[in-house]
Amino acid sequence: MNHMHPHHFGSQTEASPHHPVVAELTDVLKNEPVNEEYYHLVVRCSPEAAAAQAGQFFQLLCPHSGEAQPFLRRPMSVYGMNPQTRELEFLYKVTGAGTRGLATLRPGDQLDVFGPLGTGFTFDPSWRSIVAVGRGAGLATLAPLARSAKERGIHVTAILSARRPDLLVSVDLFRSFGADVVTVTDSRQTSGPANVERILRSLIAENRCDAFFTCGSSRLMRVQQRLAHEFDLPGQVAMEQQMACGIGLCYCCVRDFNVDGEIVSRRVCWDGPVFDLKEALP
Amino acid sequence: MNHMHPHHFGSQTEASPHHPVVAELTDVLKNEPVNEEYYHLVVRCSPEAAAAQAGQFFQLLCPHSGEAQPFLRRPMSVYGMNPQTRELEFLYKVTGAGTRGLATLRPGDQLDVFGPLGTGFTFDPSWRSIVAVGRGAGLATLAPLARSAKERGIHVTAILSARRPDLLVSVDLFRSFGADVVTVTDSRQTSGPANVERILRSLIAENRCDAFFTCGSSRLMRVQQRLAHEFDLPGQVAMEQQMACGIGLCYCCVRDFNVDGEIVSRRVCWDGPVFDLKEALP
Amino acid sequence: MNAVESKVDLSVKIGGLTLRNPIMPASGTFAEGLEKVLDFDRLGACVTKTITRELRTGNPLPRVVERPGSLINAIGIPSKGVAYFLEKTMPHYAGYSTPLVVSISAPTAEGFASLAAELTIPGITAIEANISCPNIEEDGKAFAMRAESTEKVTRELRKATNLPLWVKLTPNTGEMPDVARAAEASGADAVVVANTILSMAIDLKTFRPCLGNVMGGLSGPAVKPIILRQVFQCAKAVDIPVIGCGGISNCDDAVEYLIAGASAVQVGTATFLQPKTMTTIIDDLERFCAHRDIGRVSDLIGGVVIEEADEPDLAWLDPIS
Amino acid sequence: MNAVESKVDLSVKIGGLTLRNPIMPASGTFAEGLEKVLDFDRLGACVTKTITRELRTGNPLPRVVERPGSLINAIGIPSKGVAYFLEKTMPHYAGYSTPLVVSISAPTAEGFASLAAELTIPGITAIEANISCPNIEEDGKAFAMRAESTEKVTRELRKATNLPLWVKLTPNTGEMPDVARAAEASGADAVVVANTILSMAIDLKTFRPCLGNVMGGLSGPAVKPIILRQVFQCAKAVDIPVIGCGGISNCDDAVEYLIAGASAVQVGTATFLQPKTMTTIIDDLERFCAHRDIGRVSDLIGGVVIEEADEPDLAWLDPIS
Ligand SMILES: Cc1cc2nc3c(=O)[nH]c(=O)nc-3n(C[C@H](O)[C@H](O)[C@H](O)COP(=O)(O)OP(=O)(O)OC[C@H]3O[C@@H](n4cnc5c(N)ncnc54)[C@H](O)[C@@H]3O)c2cc1C
Ligand SMILES: Cc1cc2nc3c(=O)[nH]c(=O)nc-3n(C[C@H](O)[C@H](O)[C@H](O)COP(=O)(O)OP(=O)(O)OC[C@H]3O[C@@H](n4cnc5c(N)ncnc54)[C@H](O)[C@@H]3O)c2cc1C
Ligand SMILES: Cc1cc2nc3c(=O)[nH]c(=O)nc-3n(C[C@H](O)[C@H](O)[C@H](O)COP(=O)(O)O)c2cc1C
Ligand SMILES: Cc1cc2nc3c(=O)[nH]c(=O)nc-3n(C[C@H](O)[C@H](O)[C@H](O)COP(=O)(O)O)c2cc1C
Ligand code: FES
Ligand code: FES
Repeated sequence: MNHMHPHHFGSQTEASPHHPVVAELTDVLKNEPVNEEYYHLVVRCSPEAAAAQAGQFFQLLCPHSGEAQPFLRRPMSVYGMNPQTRELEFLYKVTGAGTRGLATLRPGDQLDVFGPLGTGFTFDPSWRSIVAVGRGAGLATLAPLARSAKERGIHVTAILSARRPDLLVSVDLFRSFGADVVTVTDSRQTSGPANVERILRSLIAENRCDAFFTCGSSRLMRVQQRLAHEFDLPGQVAMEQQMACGIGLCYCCVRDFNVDGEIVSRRVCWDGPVFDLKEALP
Repeated sequence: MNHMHPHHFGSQTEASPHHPVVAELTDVLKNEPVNEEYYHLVVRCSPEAAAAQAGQFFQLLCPHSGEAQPFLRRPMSVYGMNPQTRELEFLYKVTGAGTRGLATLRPGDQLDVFGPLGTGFTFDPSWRSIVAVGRGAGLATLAPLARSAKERGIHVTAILSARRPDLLVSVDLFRSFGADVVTVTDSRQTSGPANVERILRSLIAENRCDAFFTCGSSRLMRVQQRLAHEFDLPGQVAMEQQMACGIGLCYCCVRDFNVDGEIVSRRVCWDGPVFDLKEALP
Repeated sequence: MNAVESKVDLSVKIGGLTLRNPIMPASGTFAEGLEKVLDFDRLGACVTKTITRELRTGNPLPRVVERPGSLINAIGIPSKGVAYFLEKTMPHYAGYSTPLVVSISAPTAEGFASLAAELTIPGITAIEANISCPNIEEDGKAFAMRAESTEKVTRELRKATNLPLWVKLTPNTGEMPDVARAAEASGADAVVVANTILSMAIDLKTFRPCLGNVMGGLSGPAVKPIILRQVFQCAKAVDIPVIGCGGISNCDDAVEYLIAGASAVQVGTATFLQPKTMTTIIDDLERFCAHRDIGRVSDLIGGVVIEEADEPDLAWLDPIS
Repeated sequence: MNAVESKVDLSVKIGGLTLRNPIMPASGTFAEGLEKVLDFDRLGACVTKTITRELRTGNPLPRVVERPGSLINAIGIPSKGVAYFLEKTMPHYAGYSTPLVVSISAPTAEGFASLAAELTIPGITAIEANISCPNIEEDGKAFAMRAESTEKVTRELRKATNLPLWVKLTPNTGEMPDVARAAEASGADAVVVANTILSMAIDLKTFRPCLGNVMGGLSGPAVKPIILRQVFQCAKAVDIPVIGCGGISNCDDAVEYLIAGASAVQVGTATFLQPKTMTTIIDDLERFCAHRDIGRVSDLIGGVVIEEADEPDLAWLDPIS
């Protein structure tokens, strides 16, 4: 049964008056492939949009690419934001009609973006060192953590997973903000949960894991949930779900969560996309 | 009552096996404004499409221009055709969503055209000299007559009408094929039916009017109908009507005609767009 | 308000209720989140997502699928129940001067009535009865599918509340004018035309329905010509106001509905694509009227011009080619 | 025919009739003109524009108006009468091996029957009864709006002809499965689902309806999700084949209909946009099947996979959000 408790573990409700949400036309500055699957998109936007927090997302009105116009907006995590230069970055995998449309954008084109939406990652001032574990498009979502953590003097160890080394994105970005990066891939057979668990256990042992941050893999999320319980560590997970409105109106993006043994349904766009690691269900 | 007699005064039925109709992607070679209202579009097409006859038309799949995709194709008369170079020309007035979309085409773009459709103008080998009377977008439809008539050794006098001198199109084209051109405009108060009738009467008197060809003005059509009856002269008129299929399937483009005192309904796209001047109703 | 703005009177009357303008959200496409992008005090009304007495889970996922120019949804009616609504949701709207319209649903006429009675309290301006839901007393057929069941549920509702009562109809019936007349006869103050059109989509990769619920309701620009026709037919059939709802994305769409006979309109799916659609329409509507020297937006209502010759009775039933 | 082509069996059965493939035109969107662009001998069937016994003028202009992803038409049924059809139109199809299906209409059940009897002649393979037209014995309500009137007209038709009898339904009713069952019970060999959806559009420059007939029928991609749902419902309701028709533009659309339960499909409006749509779909359908190792296109029919858990009876009636 669906109770949809008004329980917000994130900072959405308090943040809302201070963090306006805008729907606006931005100017495309750059839109280039970074590897076989991903594109890196940079737009110039308003200060409000550029004030996005790590973990928040935008709803992009994707142009069509010869096929029919994608009807709904498409959610994309903030990959980078710079309030000074009013730049906003996205890293997206070309998947279907919407992202194929995005891939047609050229510098000088315009893109309608709506956001920043949802709750971002939050930091506890007492933390010294956190671990970020991401895979696939989840690497895009975790990337801006590197900068936010650094600004707060928190050290990051990033475990970045992909099918092949050439599909690993954000590695340089994490490093540029002083993070330690461990890359694991399927092709090298280093990405299995057992190996990641081994790496995580040694980080915990070395006191380098005050909290888990994860996105993009249920398997790796479950590993972290187990360790979080075992060592009583906090954690946050950024989740995905198909969206229509992106701002809590339509209830199409719900997921179930386990809150103290009770299953509750929450809207990913509004109550998340960042949720308490321990409550998340795969 | 609608009888839709199978009476084709044009050459549609006989011509059909010899004149294939194609739906194809053409390459835009040129698309430029010729004055405040009209664009001149040139595409490279197949030999079949380039074999269009004067008076025939194409159904153009217009791209969208930021607004919604125009749903139906839009009919456009052939303004020029060259089977050697496989070039096809259109002259169009920017009116609504469809033609606004056309105006966005650039050389190198593609345009989906369907045609040639309908019956073209026909010539009687006995004619020496004909008169073409056009106004507005009708000038585009009449323009290729100049070439066809010349190829048959028939002299053309063209009376071209527009609101203002700068909106007169095809004047040079008519002249380049040896036609005599008389221009009449509203701004110079020379375009009224009385003045055009005066000009036509003197052409008839001088034996320079074996047949009337007209398009684009009901007022001027009525003048010619009167003179055609008075002097027992033949004539052809190219008519317009909103279209959906363009090839006789849907019956949305019907107009009434007076055939020996009986009102019959005909499809402009299939039985026309060129009709017997004397049968046309405004 | 400056002089330019005050030239056009945007207000409309829905029964005894005067709205500051004819633009309001469609139920299920509006919630507190939208505060972040527009001022609720500019809207003609606030209309809540449909609530039920009990807790309800809603439908299995996926709950939406897109099609060209349209959305199919099968959200179901996830509801935290009426107690939660009164305690948590309602106070949220107390800060606004805009009328709060609460959409309700129930599986029986009696259930509708008791819910309406419970909601007949200060702070709630009107009840919108979403009778497009299955009537368990009629084998699960939606109330609004037939005139008789509409009459019954509306009569019970009318007895239960003295608030303005709007009845939201389903477009999935061939008897809409009769259904609208039944709502009017049994005391509705307005009819909302209409809910979504029952639809389906299949995933060609898996051969499974795209929606967890198999079928869902179509909304968005694709449905506009259909619902506009239903608004026109219903406005001819009844004297109470008709509130139009279906595929409205811009001011032109809203005006088309008003001149077809709607006294106000609801905007749903368009808000998902452009969150400020409602306030944009309000601004543009004012401009539309000013531009054409129309002093009162209410003068547009039912303004479609139909020539006698255009109106042979049978032709309406014979549009089929 | 080469080896690659012959790998997939495209044929389908509609009652006793085997069609070489499931793709055919929709009535009113097909005529001789199309010969110029495609080979009629490749089609599953040829379906004529609806004919009537008498001469008919058709509706006043304008007869069509476009909307996003859709067309609204109010052509009416201009008809040169049955004599003209037999003398002039029919011979045209004699040169083709493709079954000729003649669409007919009449204002009374008796009128339908006598027209069908007259057309029960060599050269005509099947009758498609367009019963979406007003029944003058029922106050102008279309026959296909209700099960009773559908039953009556189908029964008369069945008595009048031994040709395969297809009954084309209207989507403008809330009782389509009942109507389909009525057609089956009274002898139809197949139902065609469906005709156009009653719609309207208003010109904001003139405030007049965009169509001379005020209302018209919606077709094109916008209607696909609605008609697909109706095909699914009807295919569940009857054992005779359902022929799907509404918004099919490409092979994927056709396959979606087949797996929803259609045994064949008709293509209408898409032909106006891309005249070769039907033959393109036939080619692509063969490729679709070959690619997925589907040996017979008929194996696709009704292939939609519905999990038991997805199929709570009420949920179908409760898609509304
Ligand atoms: C909060 C959030 C943040 C995201 N951030 C990123 C990111 O930074 N980079 C990135 O590459 N991708 C990200 N995604 C996934 C991205 O939204 C989808 O890949 C994209 O919507 C696919 O659209 P499409 O039209 O290209 O593909 P299609 O497959 O054609 O999409 C069809 C439908 O499915 C939905 N859909 C498909 N995949 C997903 C998915 N994984 N999650 C949610 N809905 C989906 C689409 O929204 C659409 O409604 C994020 C998703 C969410 C919910
Ligand atoms: C046989 C034929 C030949 C034509 N040749 C030419 C030509 O050479 N040059 C030229 O400039 N124009 C020509 N026209 C007119 C041209 O087709 C219209 O101007 C064009 O369709 C307008 O489309 P739009 O989307 O720009 O305008 P809109 O006004 O948005 O069109 C809306 C609808 O009205 C229809 N429509 C609007 N105006 C006309 C019209 N005059 N005739 C028929 N339908 C119309 C459109 O097809 C469309 O369905 C011709 C028309 C016909 C029938
Ligand atoms: C996601 C979604 C949820 C909806 N929920 C409800 C609801 O709870 N109650 C209701 O009466 N209508 C609901 N509707 C229907 C809308 O109120 C409206 O009638 C329909 O969407 C047509 O309007 P539109 O085309 O502007 O969206 C919902 C529609 C959508 C798209
Ligand atoms: C211009 C036009 C004329 C039509 N004429 C008829 C007709 O005479 N008889 C009929 O049964 N259906 C007629 N229809 C309906 C089509 O046969 C078909 O049911 C409908 O268009 C839906 O299919 P589509 O979306 O593929 O066009 C007509 C449709 C159009 C667009
Ligand atoms: S996407 Fe609408 S509630 Fe989350
Ligand atoms: S446009 Fe279809 S018959 Fe002429």
